[in-house]
Parts: sequence; structure tokens; C-alpha cells
Amino acid sequence: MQAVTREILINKAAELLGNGTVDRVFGWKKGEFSYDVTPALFTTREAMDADFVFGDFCGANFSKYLVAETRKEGKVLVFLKPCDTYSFNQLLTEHRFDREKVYVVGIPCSGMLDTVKIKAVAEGIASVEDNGDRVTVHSLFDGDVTVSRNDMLPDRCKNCKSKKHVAYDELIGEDGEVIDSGRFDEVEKLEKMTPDERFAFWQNELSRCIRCNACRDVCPACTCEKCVFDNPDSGVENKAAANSFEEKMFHIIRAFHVAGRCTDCGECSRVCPQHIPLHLLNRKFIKDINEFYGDYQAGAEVGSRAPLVNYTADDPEPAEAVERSHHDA
Amino acid sequence: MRKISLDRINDLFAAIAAEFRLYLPVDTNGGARYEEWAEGKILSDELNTVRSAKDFFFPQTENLMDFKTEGKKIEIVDTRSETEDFVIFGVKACDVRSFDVLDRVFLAEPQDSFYKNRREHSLILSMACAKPHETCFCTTFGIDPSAPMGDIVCYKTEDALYMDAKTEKGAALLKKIESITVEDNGEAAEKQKKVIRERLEKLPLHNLTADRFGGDKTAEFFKAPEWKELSASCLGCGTCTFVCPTCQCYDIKDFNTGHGIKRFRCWDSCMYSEFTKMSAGQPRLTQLERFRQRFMHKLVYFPANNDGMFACVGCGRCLSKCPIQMNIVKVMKTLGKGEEKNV
Amino acid sequence: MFELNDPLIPVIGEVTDIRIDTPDIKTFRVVTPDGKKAFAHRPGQCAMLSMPGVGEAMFSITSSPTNTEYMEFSIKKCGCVTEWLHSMEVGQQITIRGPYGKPFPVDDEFVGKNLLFIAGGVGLAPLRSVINYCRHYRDRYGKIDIVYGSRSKDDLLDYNEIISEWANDAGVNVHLTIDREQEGWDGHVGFVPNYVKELGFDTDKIAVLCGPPIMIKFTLNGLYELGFDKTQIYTTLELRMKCGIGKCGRCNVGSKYVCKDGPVFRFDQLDELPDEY
Amino acid sequence: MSMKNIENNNETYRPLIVAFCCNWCSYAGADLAGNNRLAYPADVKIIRVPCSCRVNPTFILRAFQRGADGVIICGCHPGDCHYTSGNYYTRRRMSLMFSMLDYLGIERERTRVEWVSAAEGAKFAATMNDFCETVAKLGKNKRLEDLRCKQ
Amino acid sequence: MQRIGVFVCHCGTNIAGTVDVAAVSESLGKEQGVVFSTHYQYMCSQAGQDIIKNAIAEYKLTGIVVCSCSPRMHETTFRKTAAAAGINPYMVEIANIREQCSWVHKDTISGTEKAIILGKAAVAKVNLNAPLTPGETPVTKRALVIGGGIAGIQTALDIADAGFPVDIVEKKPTIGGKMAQLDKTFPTLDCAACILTPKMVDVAQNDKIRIFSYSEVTSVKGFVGNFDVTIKRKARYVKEDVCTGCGACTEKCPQKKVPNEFNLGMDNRRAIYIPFAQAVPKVATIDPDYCMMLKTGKCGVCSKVCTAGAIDYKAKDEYVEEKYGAIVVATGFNPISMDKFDEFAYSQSKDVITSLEFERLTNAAGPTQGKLLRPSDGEHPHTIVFVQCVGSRCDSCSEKGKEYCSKICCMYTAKHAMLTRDKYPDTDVYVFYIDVRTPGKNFDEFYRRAVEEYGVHYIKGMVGKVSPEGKKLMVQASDLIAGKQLHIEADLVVLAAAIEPDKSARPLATMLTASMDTNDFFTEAHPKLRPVESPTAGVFLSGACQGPKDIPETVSQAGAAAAKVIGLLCKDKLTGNPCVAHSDEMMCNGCSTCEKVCPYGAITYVDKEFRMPDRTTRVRRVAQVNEAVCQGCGCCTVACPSGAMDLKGFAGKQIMAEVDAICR
Repeated sequence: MQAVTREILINKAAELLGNGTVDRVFGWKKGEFSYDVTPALFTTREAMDADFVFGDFCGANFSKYLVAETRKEGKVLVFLKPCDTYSFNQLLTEHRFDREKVYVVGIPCSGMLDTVKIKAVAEGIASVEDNGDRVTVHSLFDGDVTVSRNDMLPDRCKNCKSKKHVAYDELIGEDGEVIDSGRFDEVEKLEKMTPDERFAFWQNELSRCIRCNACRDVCPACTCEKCVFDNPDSGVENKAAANSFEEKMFHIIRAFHVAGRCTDCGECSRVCPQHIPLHLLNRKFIKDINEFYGDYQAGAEVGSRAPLVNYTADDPEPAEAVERSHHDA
Repeated sequence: MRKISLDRINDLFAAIAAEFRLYLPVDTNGGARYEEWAEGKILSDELNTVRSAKDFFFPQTENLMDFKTEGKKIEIVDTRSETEDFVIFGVKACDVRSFDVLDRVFLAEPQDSFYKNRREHSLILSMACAKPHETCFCTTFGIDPSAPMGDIVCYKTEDALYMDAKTEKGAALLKKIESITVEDNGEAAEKQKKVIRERLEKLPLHNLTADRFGGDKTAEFFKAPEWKELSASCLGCGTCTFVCPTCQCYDIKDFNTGHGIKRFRCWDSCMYSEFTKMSAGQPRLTQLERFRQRFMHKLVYFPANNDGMFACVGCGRCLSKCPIQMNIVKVMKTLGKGEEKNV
Repeated sequence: MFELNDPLIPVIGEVTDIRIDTPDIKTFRVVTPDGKKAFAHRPGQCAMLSMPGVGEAMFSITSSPTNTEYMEFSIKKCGCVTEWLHSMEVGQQITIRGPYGKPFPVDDEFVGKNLLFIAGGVGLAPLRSVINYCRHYRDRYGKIDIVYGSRSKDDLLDYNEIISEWANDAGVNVHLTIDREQEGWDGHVGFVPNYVKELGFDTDKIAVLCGPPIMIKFTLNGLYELGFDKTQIYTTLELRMKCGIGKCGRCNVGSKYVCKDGPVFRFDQLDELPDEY
Repeated sequence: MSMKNIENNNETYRPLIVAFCCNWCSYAGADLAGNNRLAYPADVKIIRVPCSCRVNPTFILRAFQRGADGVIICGCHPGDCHYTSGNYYTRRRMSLMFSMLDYLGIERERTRVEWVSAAEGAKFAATMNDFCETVAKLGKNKRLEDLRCKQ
Repeated sequence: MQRIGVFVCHCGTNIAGTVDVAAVSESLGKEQGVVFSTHYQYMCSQAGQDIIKNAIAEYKLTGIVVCSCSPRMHETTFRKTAAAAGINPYMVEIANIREQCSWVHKDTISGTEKAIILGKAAVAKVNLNAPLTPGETPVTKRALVIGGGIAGIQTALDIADAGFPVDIVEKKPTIGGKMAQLDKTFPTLDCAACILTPKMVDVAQNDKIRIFSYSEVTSVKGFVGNFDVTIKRKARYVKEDVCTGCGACTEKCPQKKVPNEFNLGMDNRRAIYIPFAQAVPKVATIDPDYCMMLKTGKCGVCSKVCTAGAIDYKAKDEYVEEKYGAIVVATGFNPISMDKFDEFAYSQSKDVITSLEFERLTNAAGPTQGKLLRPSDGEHPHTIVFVQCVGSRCDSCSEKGKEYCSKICCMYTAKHAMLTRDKYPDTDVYVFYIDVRTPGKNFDEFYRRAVEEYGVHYIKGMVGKVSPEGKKLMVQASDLIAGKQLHIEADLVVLAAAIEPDKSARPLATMLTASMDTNDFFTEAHPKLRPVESPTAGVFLSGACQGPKDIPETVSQAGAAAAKVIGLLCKDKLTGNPCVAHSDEMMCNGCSTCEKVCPYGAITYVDKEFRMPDRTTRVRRVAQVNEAVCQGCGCCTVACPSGAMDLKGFAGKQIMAEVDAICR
């Protein structure tokens, strides 16, 4: 269950709208079903009272929207969860928007529910009720099913890296701590496989890719004016995914382009219609960076020098590095 | 109507596969998808596949032709070959309807031979939906999930599969598997139909109507102010387009292999900013325009050209897959509401 | 089942002549490798030209249907395909498919009418086909007026043909203009829309417009001022196209596909379309 | 083309190796190997780049796509970069990239970074001999190939 | 589309012996864009070059591929040939089929096959080549030297000697730097002042040299040949051009309790002061922190005694903007602070001093007029302990010291020990060392004289602790060779403090976009081959700002830097390398990634207004490459996530075309 309520957020927004701090609010709008939540702009309390929603399915990271939002007149209020604030800082580091045009209200987060997992519980979801550590799914046909809330969390929330906000103008509720999570466990599991097993694993996962670009378009690190994959002059332009090479190429290059900049927000895996665990590619880079060059969390502070634009004289050699990334060996 | 008990369903698949390539939905860790049947593949229990069945006729990419160049000379290599007959098993009513929508495009003159080739060699075994999901709204478009179209309609109950041929092709296939099936009076299927229809009543989108849309509504909806809010948080990705069974925009591109040029066709999306971009300019500059195009096409432009047929089959894929949960239902409700007020 | 060619599969065309018209427009003559015209067409129709590996693009066929020997394309350099075409030499093969789109109604609405053609810059290219067609069947049509303008004298397309042939035809009036004064130019100077108003045409004719959007916009206003009705004015549209057969979705505007239902539109028809062209 | 066919018919499999060499050290080192007539297999094809840091990981993927069996990047020794720091960035980029390729199950022996100075003609030849042999043992690159590019 | 000519060289039998050149020529003739292909005995010969020139004319070639020896050999030759025949020299590509083919492969079949592939790669590249023209920028013929120590002085003198104007910016009231504080110099023992002050006078009298003393550089813009520098001239409250340096004010000033920094605080000066007798410029300066007039408005003594009328209490900081073609950094060094070295009791006892303080104690112009007296009580010390490597050569994990060797300490300690024993033979001198490092002309001889002739006790070992007890300093140390602990009752302990770059260097480096190492020493463009140049073009390094140095080394580096500056200022125009990076502004995200990896500071970001495709205007932050500064490494091209950055001559598309051709 989320620690803050919809009412608290609406009151806060109404206050900031009222005193002229902001002229619009970027929030979540309710839809047809419990999980059908859309990011939307609100300009009045009345609109928020009618449609604003906050709950277990408000997973979208709003940071990227600020790139476009801040180009408009006025100041926008945005609610950021701890993990979103990392993306926020990273975008600021890369000069992607004007900090002055955003008012950040940091909100605590107890993990967002995974729609896919909820849907696996019952067919025909009428509604979802959150009772703290249990979640009850009301089915259209099969009655109620109650499950552990923790089991309904996506990987990114199960292995939450931080409950601490690294950027905000104002905080609602208590700030949390950076968490020593098990987020690299899955990566390690893969590292321990044989190359053949790893190849088979990724071949199976990536072959499902339909190149819808959702992972790219949602990624807060992918704010390029023009993506290399859309640019015929880049030499890597492609839009088809029928060929297994192209899927691999797309995902490898995308992961490399965001390496050192990816804050591990997990949006790529959330939006993938084919449930490809794309975050495991990014986490591999993060894990390697931490192991080769010392711990680095993108977005932890504004202006930090990313590991790929930095070096030391005694960095490991590539061969050594590849060897080291299998620390079991 | 023919019947086979579920514990012998593998025999059915084997019998069909002996004659044709057989495709059916199977489970993967990314949801259900169509795969070619082979011993050991199990029919998925999922309501529907993540990707639609349009892939069979309009694949994500396909080679159109090859070119060889030498000096100033060009040679065109026709790489087409006639497809063998194949069977798609377990297609849901919505997806079956989507084939009609696609036919309107690809089989309109001049016909697309690549599409036609596969379409003519296919046999569709449709399946009634046992448990429609909250995202389903096929009834909005007059589709009956309890009685899908197709060469053969199938009903799956707790213990058996019932098959009813709707076309000659279907009847011929049923004939071929006569030895492993038994005749059935159709009562079980009727009972199943009734259950489905009862379930449909409970669906949240059951009452959604497309009455307010149609070919003559361009002026009414094109300039609607609601588009702004609807498209505001659209990421411009192609998820809705690519999982949609009726979206058929494509791009034609050349790939230089180093030994020659392959000209291929691949899915494209009108939601992409590059879609209409040309060197001279860009007619749809904003995501609003692109977003509007997609839904106007489905609800207005397509019906205008196709006797009122909507280019949406209510499968609900975009409802569950859109990264920001924006979808055609919200568009229909939002735009439709505006009109309601006026009435 | 493949005895018939797929509409997407082109034929080979060979470039037999390249004429440099203006600094950025060249006219290419194209025939099949055995020296024939690739296919018959109607005035205003288009064809897809491509160089494998570079790309495919739609161009209006500049030559008249009455020319049964070859086709011509006047092409302005403005993107990667056109840039490549401009770098071609005679003898180069390309691929060609078509014809696409609806032609000008030269055999119905135009018949017996006075015609006014207004073009700016490379906008003359699609009109050249219909002008020459009408000149060929001269007695079917009334008086023909041609207003054509460009940035400078050097930017006038088909200048020699206009001067030596069109201007000499009976019942054909050619009005040329350039944007700014230029040495060696004693003709009219000024923008096309103004020139049209200056010339002050009677409304007893059908007008056909083609040129840059800004020219179209102002000329249209000028024609309305002169009393023309939307149903009397035609134009031809340019949009990104891929398939040419109304399937790929790119040139879809409202319920129309420019490649199939256009590119020739009458302005009252355009008014029914959303403003996305 | 004809030559290639003859080879394919008559000889055993030879790998295709793309070597990116920085202009100042490794390319000069390759020249020195030539001056000293130090033989290495003709499988190695060198592409000259100003600095190893010019090598974009996409070039490596591109080479594999187009049929390369191994890709090696040679640059100045760390600390000796003509541009002071280019090879340090190369080292980081390639460490991460190679580790990623390995993570995807692509044989790690197909990629290598080697520092070869202008004076190390012998090292250049020895490196290429060793790399060719290693890649030859692995056989054809199947895991990062693009079938469309295979004739 | 290009019209390419291919020219295959036999190089006698060097190439033709292993490669079937006719087959190469024939095969490449079929490549896309190739309109002419031939082969010849020696392409680089006059006759060979004529073949190229004639073919360019006859076939209207736009690009050339020469299959020959290494481009490192003849690329320039063939570029000139092409240029002579009227095509851009950068439309030439070389396929190296000698060093990298015929000489390393024995087999004709595989050699020929490889030669063809290398040729195809070159053809593929030329197909995408574009003519390149090197940019030209004018050169401002004036140099700036930052720092007026011996390094800056020498550099300025050498540059001025060549006839170019030079400005020296010195933050202290006088030039002279650390050397002016020294007593004698090793290994010759000349008096530092005797050799330095004439040079200072030379500087003052040289009409090509301007001295901005008591000044700081506050901003540097521009690039090689065209730097715009702002210099802050701090208010000294004395009119520099009026003051005669008579010193009357410095004697009458009632504020007598100002620690004298020139003597490292070991005595006092007045609030108005001239740092030392030979100061250049010899002008008084008022210390605003102590001057009663400036602080309270009550006093004005100096103004009254100044007959020249030079005192100006209302003076303000002034800013001078000046253009320079080259900048020399000579910011020098400082001994590190001893605050963290409590074990040596530096802060507890006045009689624990640093070597530089020792220099002042033995200097005739110092606080004791050159008599070696204990700072605490003014008595002669009889036992002196010198501790080497205080803060030098520390563990990387140690937080208080430096990892590097400060280089000069061994020699000056030997000097101190020797001088002490020479003047005061009754003094016991101990030197504790880790190693004694004396590489340098006459250095080791000097050290040995200290040990052998002067009887200095050199003990290998470290001092563990110094504790003041009464008037004595108890020194606990280990003798590593004898393997025992020593306890020495010393009167004076001298610490050879490590030296570090001046604190002003780091902000200066930022202004200059010059790179620094982790110790804040400036990085040289190449450690071996370009030791006096910074990677930032037009910025040169002189003296200890680049690393610890003794005087002779500093002077020679100063001269070398001057030579480089002169070489630059001699040119009227700088011709750049045309193979430089450039950014596609429409694609640039403004993320600053490229800026961070550029070793030359060639990339800057500007906010620029753009007309967007939707006909709106938007101010966007975009990268711009200064072509005069970019050296063309291409690091930024890979760092750039959006692919906005590309390298001319080695564009991504070109390299990929080569890859494609090779893998075909």
C-alpha cells in the first residue's frame, strides 16, 4: 500500500496551484480499470478531484516528460518517486531541461504492482485491493484471490535500489535510505551460466522483440534529439526486427549508449510488451562499472562525471575485465 | 460437428501436422505466441497471443525482391515462391475479423501478391473465447466471441474440443481427421456459447459503442480539442500499432548485403515521428497529429472507404500493452462523451 | 500465382538522356533496356523511381502521354534519392514502377474549356505533361494561358521549350516572370500570385496550380479575388509515399490516399480533407 | 570473388579478422612488421583510425554482422596515446562492450584489445598470429552474424 | 557519385613479387564509382605521378585510390599530386598493400586477394570522402606568462629576445618566486640572489616585457593564437608608476606586527612593504588586511612621508583585457602544509622548521641576517636533524602526503647539511632518509662531499617522532642499516616538506581547459615527445607546475617552452588539421559528454536559437568544435550518444564502408 494518499497529493497540488508556485500538475489519471492509469496534466483542483489517481499502478517515471514539459511556459509540479529522482538528476546533469521550471514533490513509494503478475493471478480483473502486505484481486468470473503483495512486485521494485529522494523541492512523508538490494543477483546468475546457456537465454528473450521502440521511447536516458536508430546517416538505422542480428544490435547499442547514464529505473522492462527483461542488460553494465571502476550510481548527484567519460591510469584491461566479471571463475 | 476429447488433442495436432504446417498458441515467458506445432508443444490456455495473428499474412518483415548491380546495370531477382498450405489453430474471433480488415487493404486492387499468397494458402481454425478479459470489447464492433468466423470453429470445454466446419476447406480438413474424431450433436458447444454470452455481460466494456463514429465524421472529430489531452503523454512508440491485429502500415527499405540489395517490407507505425517525414517537410509534425491519425483512421477514415467497417476489432491488446495506458477505448469514450453533451 | 507482377516489383529503366535545366533541376529521359517506354500513363500521374540501395521516391511524369517513345522526369535535388539521381550518368539503369494516381480530367472536365496553368519553380514539372497533352489535342480545349515564375531566369524549367514551342502555339499565351530583376531579362519581374492578379484572368476557365505551398496559398487568394470558384481550380499534392498503391499508410490524409486518390485534387475536394498535406 | 571461391573449395576454413589500428602507434607497428618481413596470416585486414578511441562499438558489431569472425583493436600503450587519453577511454569502452558481448554468450575470444607501439613490429605480428589462430579454432562466427549478408 | 581512379603500384618487385597487381587493378576497376584503374612500376616516381595527373584530367576524376606502400610513407606525396592536378588532396586514399600485405604474406593467391580487399575498402571510403580544407586562424603575436618565478622569468626573457612582446602576471607584489627566497643553490653553491636578481632586472628593463605584479588571471577565452585574457590588477594602494621604491613609508608605517610572508612568518614587516630589497617592480604595496588607514580611516602616515605622492588609499582592483597568441603556465610550487604531520611536532615547537624556513634562516637577508639561530630562543643549535621525504613518496592510501618524489629535497638537504657544517663545524648534523637520489650533473659528487668531507651523518631510516622536552627536541628514529632505534637530543629539526603545485593552478587549469593529473600538476601533451606543451593547443608549461624540478631543469624547460611559443608566434596564420570533429547541431542534445572527453578543450557549448521543423523557434544548447584547437582524435564521436558528433576524414559512415568492404 502506498504510504501517501491521493487526497494528500491533491491538497498539496491545490496549494501550489493556488499560491501560484506552479500552473499545472503532472500526475496520474484514472482509466477504465484499476491498472489503467495514464500520465496526464491537471490545471485545477476540480480536474484532480475528478480524475487524479494515486496508487499501486502509478509506476511511470515522469522525469523524461519534463524535457518536453519545461519547454512550455510556466512551472510544472511533478510527483517523483525515489527512483524517478535519479533519472531527474541524470537529465539535469545532461542539461536536458531547466530546473527552474519544475517543482518537484518527492513522494515515498512502497513498490508498484506488476500488472502482468496481477493478471496471472486471475482472469478478468474487476479490481485490485491493496491491504498492506496482501493484495486481493477481484475477478470478474472467479471471485476473489488474495496474494502476498511482495509477490506482485516487479523485479525493479522487489530489488529497489533506493527509497531516498536525491532531488526535490519538497518532500511528502519521510525520506528513505539507499538500499543494498539484490538487484545484481539475476545478472550474476546469468554470468555463472556457460556461454552457450547465456546465448540461448538471450536468443530466446530477444527473439521476441518486435522493435516497437517502447523501451527506447520510455527510457529517461534516451532523450536524443534524433535517435541513431532513426537516422539513416548513423549506419545503424533499422526498424525491422525479423532478423535476429538486428534485435541484438538494437539492444546492445541501446544498452551501451545508456551505459553509465542509466539509473536503473526499470521502465524498459515495465513497458516491454513482450516482457523481455531488458533491465538485465543495463544492470550488467552497471555491475561491471561498479566492479571495474568503483561504485557509481547515475543520477545520485547532479554533475557527476560518468564512468565512460572518465578514466584512471590503472583501469583493468579489457581481457582482464571480461575475466573479472565472472568472479566465480 | 466433430468432437475429440482433450486428452487426445495431441493426436489431433499430429494428424493435422502430418498434412499441413500447423501453428498454434503456446506459452512463453513473454506470454502466449503462435509457434509451429511439434511433438511436445502444448496449446496455451491464455485468452490470446501477445502478438496478433496478422503476422501470418503480414509478417513483421519480409523480403520483396533482390537486386544485383554491376556498373550501371541492375538486375531484379524475383524471390517469391508459392507458400504451402498451412493451418492456424486457435484464432480468436477478434483476430479472425482482423483478417477481413486486412483483406480490404491488401486484396484491394492492385492486389498485394505477397499477402494474397499466404492468405489463400491458409486454413483458419478459430476458437470461441471461454473467458474474455476485462480489456475485451469486440462486441462493440459486432463480433461474437462465442461464434467466431473461420474455416472451422472450435469450442473447448473442460474435457473436449468441438469442431464445426464453416467452409468447404474446413469441411475437407474435418473429413481428413474423421478417424480420430466423433460426431457430436452440438449441444455442448451451444452450452459453451451461452456461458460465454453470460460472461460477456459482466465485462466492463460491454456497453461500449462505436455508433458515434463512422466514415462521415471527419469534420466532427478532426478538430476536437480532446485530442490534445488524449495525446499529451503518448510516447510515440509503436507498441499499440505492432500488437494491433489491423494496423497494416508498412515501410519499404533496402538493405545492402555487400553482395546485392535486398528490398524488404517491414511494419511501420503512424505513431513514429519519422513516418511521414520527407526531405521537403513534415505534414504531421506533432505527436497530437500522429496520435489523431491512428485513431481517426481506425474509426473514421477506414470505415469511409470500407462500407462502414471499423479498423478495430476490440481485441484489447493495446489496452494491456500501452506503456502509458492510453488506448482506443479512452479515445472513443472521450470523443463520444463530447457528443453526448451536445445531444 | 506469380505470373502477374506484384505492384511493388518494378521494371528496369535506363536513363538515355540527362538535361540540366536549372542549377538544381535535371530532366531525365527513361526507357526500358530494350528502348521502349516503360508503361503508358495519363497526364498528372506519377511513377516510383528508385536506385536499389539508395531508396525509392515518387515523381510526377513530366513528359506527355502522347509521347510514346520515352518518359521524362524533371527532378529537383532535395534529398538522398534525388541527390543520387542527380549524380547519375547517361546509361545508368534505375528501377521504375507505375503509373500511380488519378490524372487530370483532361478527357472530361477539361474538354472544351479555357485552361489557365499557374506554376512556380519545379512546380512546372507535373504541369508540363498536361500542358503538352493539351497542346497535342489542341482543338479539344479553348484558350490556354500559362503563368510560370521562378527565382531567376536560370531557374526557369524547360525555358527553351516554352519559348520556342509553347509560346508559338496558336491560342497559347505564355506569361513568364522572375522574382527579382536580372541582367538579360526583359520580361516581367515579380511574384507569381501578384502577376496572376495583374493579368486579371476571366473566370471562364479552369485553373491548374502547382508550386511551393506559399505560392499556392497566395495565388489561390488571388484567384478567389478574381472570382474563381474552388471547383474551377486543380492542384497536385506532394507527400511522402512508399507503396504508391494506397496500402502503406504514409500518404493517408483523411479517407484519401494521395498516391491513389490523388495527387490531382480539385480545391473543393481538398477542403473535405483534414489539413495535413 | 572468384579467388574467394577457389580458396573455399581448396583450403580449410580461414577466419576473417578486422583490425582497427591507431595511426600513431599500432598502424606504424604494423608497418614495422612489414619492414621486417614478419609474416602473419592474410586473414587480417587493417583499418586505419586516428586513435583507438575513434572505434565506435557499433563498428565492431557491424563487422560481425557483415561476416567478420574476429575484431581486434590496437592502440598506443596506456599513457602513450598521441592524444594523451584516447586509449584510456577505449579501454573502458571496450572492457564494458566485450563484457556485454560475453554476457550475451558471444565467444569472448573473438574480440581483443592489444596495445602495440610503433616499435613493436614483432609484437604486432605475434599478436595477429595468435589472434588468427584463436579465432580459427572457434570457427565461423555464428552468434552475431546476419544471415542476409551471407552469400 | 564519385569518379574514382585506382592506381596500383608495383613498387618494383616489392609489391608485384607477391601481389598480382594486374588482377588487383582489374578487380578494383569494377568497383562502384571507379572509372579508371591502372598499375605501374613506381607510382611515387615522377612518371607515376604523371599517370595520376593525366588520368585526373582525362577521366575527370574526383577521387583517387593508390594501392601502394604505407600512407605514412607517401600519403603526402600523392595528396600533393592530386592537389597539383586540381582535386582536393583529401580525396586521396591509400591502400597499404606493401607493409601490410606483400611484405608479410608469402602466398600470391592470398596476397592478391587481400590486396584487392584493402583496395575495395579504400574505394568504399573515397566514395564517401568530401573535399576538406584546413581552417586558417590569425595569430596574436603576444605571449602571456603566468607566474613570475625563475621559470616565468626565463620564458619571458627568451620570448622577448626573439622580438615578441610578453606579459608576466605575478600574483605577489614582486617577481622572483621561490628562488628569491633561497640562500645558495646546489650543486655549485652560488648565491641564489646573485644569479636571479640580474635576470629580474633584465625583465624590468626589457621593453618587450610588461610585468603585471600583484595581479591574477581571472578569465581565459578563445584558443590557440587568439586567447582573450582578463587580468585582475589587485589594488596595491600605491601608484606603481609614481612610487620610487625609496622605502621611507615602510620605515614609518606604525603597523609593525605584520607577519612577513617572505620570511615565512619568522619575522614581521609593516603594513606597507616592499617584499625584499631587490624586488621587481620595486614598489611598495599596502596590505589592506593590516593597514589602519584602510581599515579604520585613521592613520595616513605613509601618505604623509611619501614625497613622490604615490599613496592612493582609494585605489580599486582594475581589470585589464588583453589578447595573446600563446600562454605559458609557470605557476610553480609550494611546500605542503605540515599540519597533518603532528609526529614531527611542527606546530608544537618553533624549532621544528621546514627546509624553506631553513633557507631563510641561513640567508643574509633573512630574519637572522644569515646567522643560524634557533627561532625559539635565538641560540645556536648544536645538533640538527634533517628529516627527508616528509610527505613525499607516501602510500597511495595515506591521506596526508603525496605519492610522488619531490625530487629536489635530497639535494637541498645535502646543501643545508654541508653549509651548516661549513659555517658551524661544531654542529652535529643528522640526515634521515629513505633513499638518497642524486641523478644529475655533479649531484652525486656533491652529496658525497657532504658525507665524506663535511662529516654529515646520513642515516637510512625514518624519524618516528619528535617531542619537545624543555629546550630540546627528542628525536626518535630508526637506523635501518644498523637495525637499531636511535634517540637524538636535537636543537633544531628541519623537515624536507614535499612540494605541491601552487593552489592557483587548479582554477587556472579550468580556465585554460588544460588537463591536470590527480596531483594537480599540469599534464603535458605527450610525456616524452611534447613535454613542454599542454594538450590544449597554445598553452605551454614551464617549471614546477608540470612536475617537481630543480632550477637547471626549470630553466631549460622554460627555454624550451619559450622556443615553442616563438615557433607559434612566428606564424602569421595557423593552418589547422582539416580532419577535425564537427557536430550536427540539429542532432546535438547539449549533454556535454563530448566536452568531458575532449583532451584539448576544443568543444564548447552555446545556447543557440533554432528554427524547429514545426516553425517554432527554440533555444537549444549545442556543442561547437573549435577547429583550430581540435586535433582529430575522434574520442568525442564515440562518446556522443546521439551521433551528432562526427570526424571529418574518418566519418562513421566511411569507417563502416571500409568494414563492409572488408567483410564483403
